[in-house]
Amino acid sequence: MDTIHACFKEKIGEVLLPGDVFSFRLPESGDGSIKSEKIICGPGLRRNGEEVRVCKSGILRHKQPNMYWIDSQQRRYVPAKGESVIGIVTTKSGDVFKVDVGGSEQASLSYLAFEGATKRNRPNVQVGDLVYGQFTIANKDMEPELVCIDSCGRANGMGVFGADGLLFKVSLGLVRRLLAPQSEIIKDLEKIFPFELVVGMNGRVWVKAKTVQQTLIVTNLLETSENMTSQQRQTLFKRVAEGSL
Amino acid sequence: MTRMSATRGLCMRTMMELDQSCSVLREYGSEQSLLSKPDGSSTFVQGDTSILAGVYGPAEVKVSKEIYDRATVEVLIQPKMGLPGVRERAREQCVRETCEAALLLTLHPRSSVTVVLQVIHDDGSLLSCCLNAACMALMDAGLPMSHLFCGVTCAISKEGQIIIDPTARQEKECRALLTFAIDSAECNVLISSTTGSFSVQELQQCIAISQKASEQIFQFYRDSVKRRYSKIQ
Amino acid sequence: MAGLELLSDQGYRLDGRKATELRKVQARTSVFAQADGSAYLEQGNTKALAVVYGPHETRGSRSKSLHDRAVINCQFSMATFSTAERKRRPHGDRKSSEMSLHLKQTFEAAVLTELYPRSQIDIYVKILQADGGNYSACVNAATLALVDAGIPMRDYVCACTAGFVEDTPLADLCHAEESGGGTSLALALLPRSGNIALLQMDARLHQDHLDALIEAAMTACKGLSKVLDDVVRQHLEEVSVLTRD
Amino acid sequence: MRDTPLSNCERRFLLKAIEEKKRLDGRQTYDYRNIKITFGTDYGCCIVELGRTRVLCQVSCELVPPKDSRPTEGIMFFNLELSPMASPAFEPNRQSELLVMLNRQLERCLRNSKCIDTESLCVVSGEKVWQIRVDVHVLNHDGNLMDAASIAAISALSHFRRPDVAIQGRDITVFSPEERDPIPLSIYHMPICVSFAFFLQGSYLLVDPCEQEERVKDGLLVIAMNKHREICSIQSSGGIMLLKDQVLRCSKIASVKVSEITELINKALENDKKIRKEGGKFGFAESMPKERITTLKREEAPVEMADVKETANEIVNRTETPTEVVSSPVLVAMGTAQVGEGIVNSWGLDEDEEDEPQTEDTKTDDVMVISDSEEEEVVILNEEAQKSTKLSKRK
Amino acid sequence: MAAGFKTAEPLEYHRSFLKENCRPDGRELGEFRPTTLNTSSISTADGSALVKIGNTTVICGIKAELTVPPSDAPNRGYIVPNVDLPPLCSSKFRPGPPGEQAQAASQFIADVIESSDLINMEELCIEKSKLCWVLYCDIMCLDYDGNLLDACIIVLLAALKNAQLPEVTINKETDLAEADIQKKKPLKIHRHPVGSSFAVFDDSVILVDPTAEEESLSTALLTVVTDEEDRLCAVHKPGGTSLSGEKLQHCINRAITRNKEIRKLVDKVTESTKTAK
Repeated sequence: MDTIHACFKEKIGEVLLPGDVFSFRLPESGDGSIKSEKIICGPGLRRNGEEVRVCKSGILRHKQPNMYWIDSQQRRYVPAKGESVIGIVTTKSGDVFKVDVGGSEQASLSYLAFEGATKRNRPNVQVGDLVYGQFTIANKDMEPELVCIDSCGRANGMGVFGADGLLFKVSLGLVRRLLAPQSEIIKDLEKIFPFELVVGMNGRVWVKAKTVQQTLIVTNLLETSENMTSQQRQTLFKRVAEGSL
Repeated sequence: MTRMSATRGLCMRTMMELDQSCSVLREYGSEQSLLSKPDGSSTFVQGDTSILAGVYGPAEVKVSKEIYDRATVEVLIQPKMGLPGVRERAREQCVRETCEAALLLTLHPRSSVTVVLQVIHDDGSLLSCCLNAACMALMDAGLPMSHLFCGVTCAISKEGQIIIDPTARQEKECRALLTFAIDSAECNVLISSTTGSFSVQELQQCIAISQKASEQIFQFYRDSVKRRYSKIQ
Repeated sequence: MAGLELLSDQGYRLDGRKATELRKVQARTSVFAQADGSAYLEQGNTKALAVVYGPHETRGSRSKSLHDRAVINCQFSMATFSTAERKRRPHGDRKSSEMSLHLKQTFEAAVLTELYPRSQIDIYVKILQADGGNYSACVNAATLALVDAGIPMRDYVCACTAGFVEDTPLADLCHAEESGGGTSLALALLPRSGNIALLQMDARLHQDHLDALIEAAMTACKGLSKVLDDVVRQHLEEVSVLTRD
Repeated sequence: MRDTPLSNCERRFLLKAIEEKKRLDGRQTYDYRNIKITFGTDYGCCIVELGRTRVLCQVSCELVPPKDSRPTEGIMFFNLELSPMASPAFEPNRQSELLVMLNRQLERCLRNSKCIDTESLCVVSGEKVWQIRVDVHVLNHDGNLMDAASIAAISALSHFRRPDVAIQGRDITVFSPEERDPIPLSIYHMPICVSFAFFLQGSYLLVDPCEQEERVKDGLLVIAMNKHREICSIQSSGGIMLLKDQVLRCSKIASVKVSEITELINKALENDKKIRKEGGKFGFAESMPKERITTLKREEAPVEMADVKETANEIVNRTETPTEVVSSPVLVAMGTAQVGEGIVNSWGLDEDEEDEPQTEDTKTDDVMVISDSEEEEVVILNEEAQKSTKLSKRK
Repeated sequence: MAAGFKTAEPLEYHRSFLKENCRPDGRELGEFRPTTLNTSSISTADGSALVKIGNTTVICGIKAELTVPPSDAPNRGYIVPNVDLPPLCSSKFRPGPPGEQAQAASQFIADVIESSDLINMEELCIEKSKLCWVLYCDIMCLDYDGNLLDACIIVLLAALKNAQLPEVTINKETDLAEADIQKKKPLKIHRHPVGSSFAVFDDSVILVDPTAEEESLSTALLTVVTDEEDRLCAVHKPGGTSLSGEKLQHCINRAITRNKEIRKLVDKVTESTKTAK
């Protein structure tokens, strides 16, 4: 009776294109023998009556128990609530900062949404500074809103950063791979030399290593690992490690 | 130059025409994500005809063009020589409305989707090549779409022979030229743009052929996306 | 170029000047009352008028203003009667737009813009009669107008053209010499430091001659700076005599 | 659309890297990015890639009357377009400072340097000359558009061939490429622009700046040169202070770069010529990098047409055939007739009347209703109007 | 109440009618609005006509001028159609250069003229590479209420049938063209293309001859142009939702019937003007 799961499960890891359909019969109501199943459709999947349609090209992914989504190599970011991003402050107006996050609209960030900020004690933020923040409001009909504090009012790693180091852009797919717990790319990279790394869900990555040269190496390695198998990557990293040490 | 390639194509075709029931799509290919600036880009090559497409979106929209409940789609076709004219405007309208029908625009209200198509070389079937390039670029940009689309051009020669994916020379010599856009969900006709006169029978035959050809192009889309994701596990 | 001999065997040019000789320069400042600064300058038969307004608040869109320095806005135009054939578009064509851009860049280098953040300085220059060296006449006139407006600058900006005929550099070209299609170099100089604010060269010249040509133009600019200095001093004397009374 | 703003962090890092003589992509100070020149199937068409910067150039020609001041010279026209594809900051049809700068520099580099023999483009003195039009389209902006555009323009000009013409009396015959081989332009020399970006008040300079480097630069010096070490144009911009020695040093570097690039262009031209001669495959389709995973190509593919006719027939037959019965038009007045029944247009009718159902049988006396609303538009002589009514009744 | 419903939920309002297989203005789905044709409307033009389809009103004036044939086709004259949508015909058009719809319509009309062989262009040529007619067909919309393309094709056809050109000869001695204003003859019209437009509602219901409101609410538009031999001159569908071959065939069949209807209309009007003379 695993109707819905079954048709999804056989496609996990496969490449799907917009317009592909998973059709299933809805369990008839009132029939006690079929338990209503739930699946959660993530990005790239949309329910349309008795079917689920794919609307982005990419690989079908699954997470226990019942989450499915399409993993795609998009470049343009669309804000989503709860995601952490790297923004660039573009203007100060009234009591908010306008922050470029790479979406279709600038996000607003209140002066008070920083740890320890009060009406009197305003945070020291300049135009062009980088902020790491989290979306509290992000939907298609409203201006997105960022905060740099968690629900307890703590910075928790968020706020203004990046006095030095380098900011660059990669695809959203690569960012997700970097942010995955136990990311192999980062593990491999850490073996070469130590560095600081901030990764925003919006495809922006900030890197700082001991020297300019090392920062550039890390940047270039991350950019090239986009289209590499893990094997290719490891051999490349090894060569760099041997060469630079 | 063009003469040579045309004759080459012609030889190929006359051989095929002996069969009388066969027609060929020219050699075709595509490259995705080849430009660094746009959110999505692709080239589509059909024989010598070649189009480069770049897509930005969902991005900021001008206040004057903002629509409160969906994204604004703009399509620009840049000719290789001179400035765009009325013919380009008509093509832009076709491509724009096809994109509008395929994209799920209500998911990104008050934003813009801009598709820029640059003609690299015109050797026939230009509109269908524009459509194919636009579709690949939209896919590359990861914009939500309800279905894919592709373009197929058919020419009807003076003898009544249907030639699929004609070259510029064949287009010039033909009696009628029909371009269709076919959707991937039901294989129905999204766009029909014709010149010259033809019978009802011929129209329906061309539609049927285009639907057949579209299957190959959709398979090509799938193969190229598969190839692209082949290194990610 | 074939018909005309630009440099005679005796070393004289078309208008009887020696190779390094400048045309006669006459100038007056404060020619208009309503402007903050103005100047009229004749360099041979080339006549230019420059008017300066500002520094004042930025006009038009707010977004143009810079938070750390003043914006310089230049507009170059040529009177419809200034050339042999009537000019249909006094400004707005490619050449005039480029000239405006060059003037802007020249004065951005010379004016101490950082003293006036969030403000704007307008420089309007008009060529009344064109006989070669339009750019240099404009720069020289605008410099006088800026001095007249009391806007602080690093130094005078002096500009002059130079050409190259039969291995000899010619200073300060007139229209006949320019239109022949030979080499023509326009240079704006801050004479005291020897810094070049703008350099532009047209038509072919062998690399080995570049040094000599630039040197000739620089010498000519230095010569011009003396003339400009005299004009300013004379004007100040006149004014101070008047105010003393 | 707005371009992504430059953060203070990037600015500081870039300047620091420049001070340490390091560049983002690992290049040395005087290194160019990879240059790739590919020619299209048309003559005079090429794409130049300079790193990730990409431009397309097409040369075309047309017979036009010459300029009054130069009756025996052909006309060179340059137009560079910043396609909105190249960067979100580029708006269509806007004269930005960058656009003016690039167009003028291109004109100066290629027209004022007299690299093309314009007199050979004259067909009939004072009446017809060739106008050579050079269209440059920027497809992707990753810095140093000037150099890419100049390389593309001179490559395309060298590749271009114009149709041959014959003059007989006052008639000019233009031959198609099949009739007579087209003729290449006579090019005296090949000027190429080399851009130098200056940083930190002119104390550091870089060749071929990428877009990020351009965004933190103080100023730019563009030197156009040919391989004979002749300078064709110099242009400084951006309000920087230069010293004479810097200019001379740049001109020395430029001469080295120019000879390298010229060689590259010549090699590409020769290669293209060779392939054309041998009848091999050429054009952009051939230059697609097949080894990339983002690229896929398909050979010519037959489309099965066997059952197409049956399908078409089936569709045509399945639907009902058009009716032969057609409602006849009604002549309202001389030169005016109407077809169709049901509602009447709302002209001259009150709102209330509109709601009333129309039940008249049109074929007989609909005329009265119509003529009521039409009479103002069409002047009808009474006599004729009656005649026309009769006519319609007879039908 | 109904008016309020119509303004607030125009789509729902239309759907409720379509459910009953009729339309808000009382028509059936496959029914055209009454079409009125008047010719010789403008005496200063060489040929003119006015067409009304329901409220949609277009007028066409043809001006013939003598010119040199284009160098790439020295034995042919040419026709320059232009569709103007001035702000007076609807609030949705703005003054200024022609908008996208007007440009697309002009291009479509030009394509129809070219595809249908309406007029043999060679007959417009008077002397090879020297002199030919150019017909400027300016079509102006006076009231816009949908279905512009159908109206444009009818008005163009009627105006061309109405047009009279003076006889022109080239004087051998002076090499100048001489027009004989007294001797005027009509143009030879080879084909009679007639268009039928359709609107697709909610991806499924097909309406014929849509009004402006129906056009704006529909998901796709289709125009089929046929000639008297039931051949197709254009099947123009500039995007929108997709249609199957069968649906398209239905539309074509409707268009063929419409062609007969309009041909009779045009013939009748032409006949009436002839008899008047």
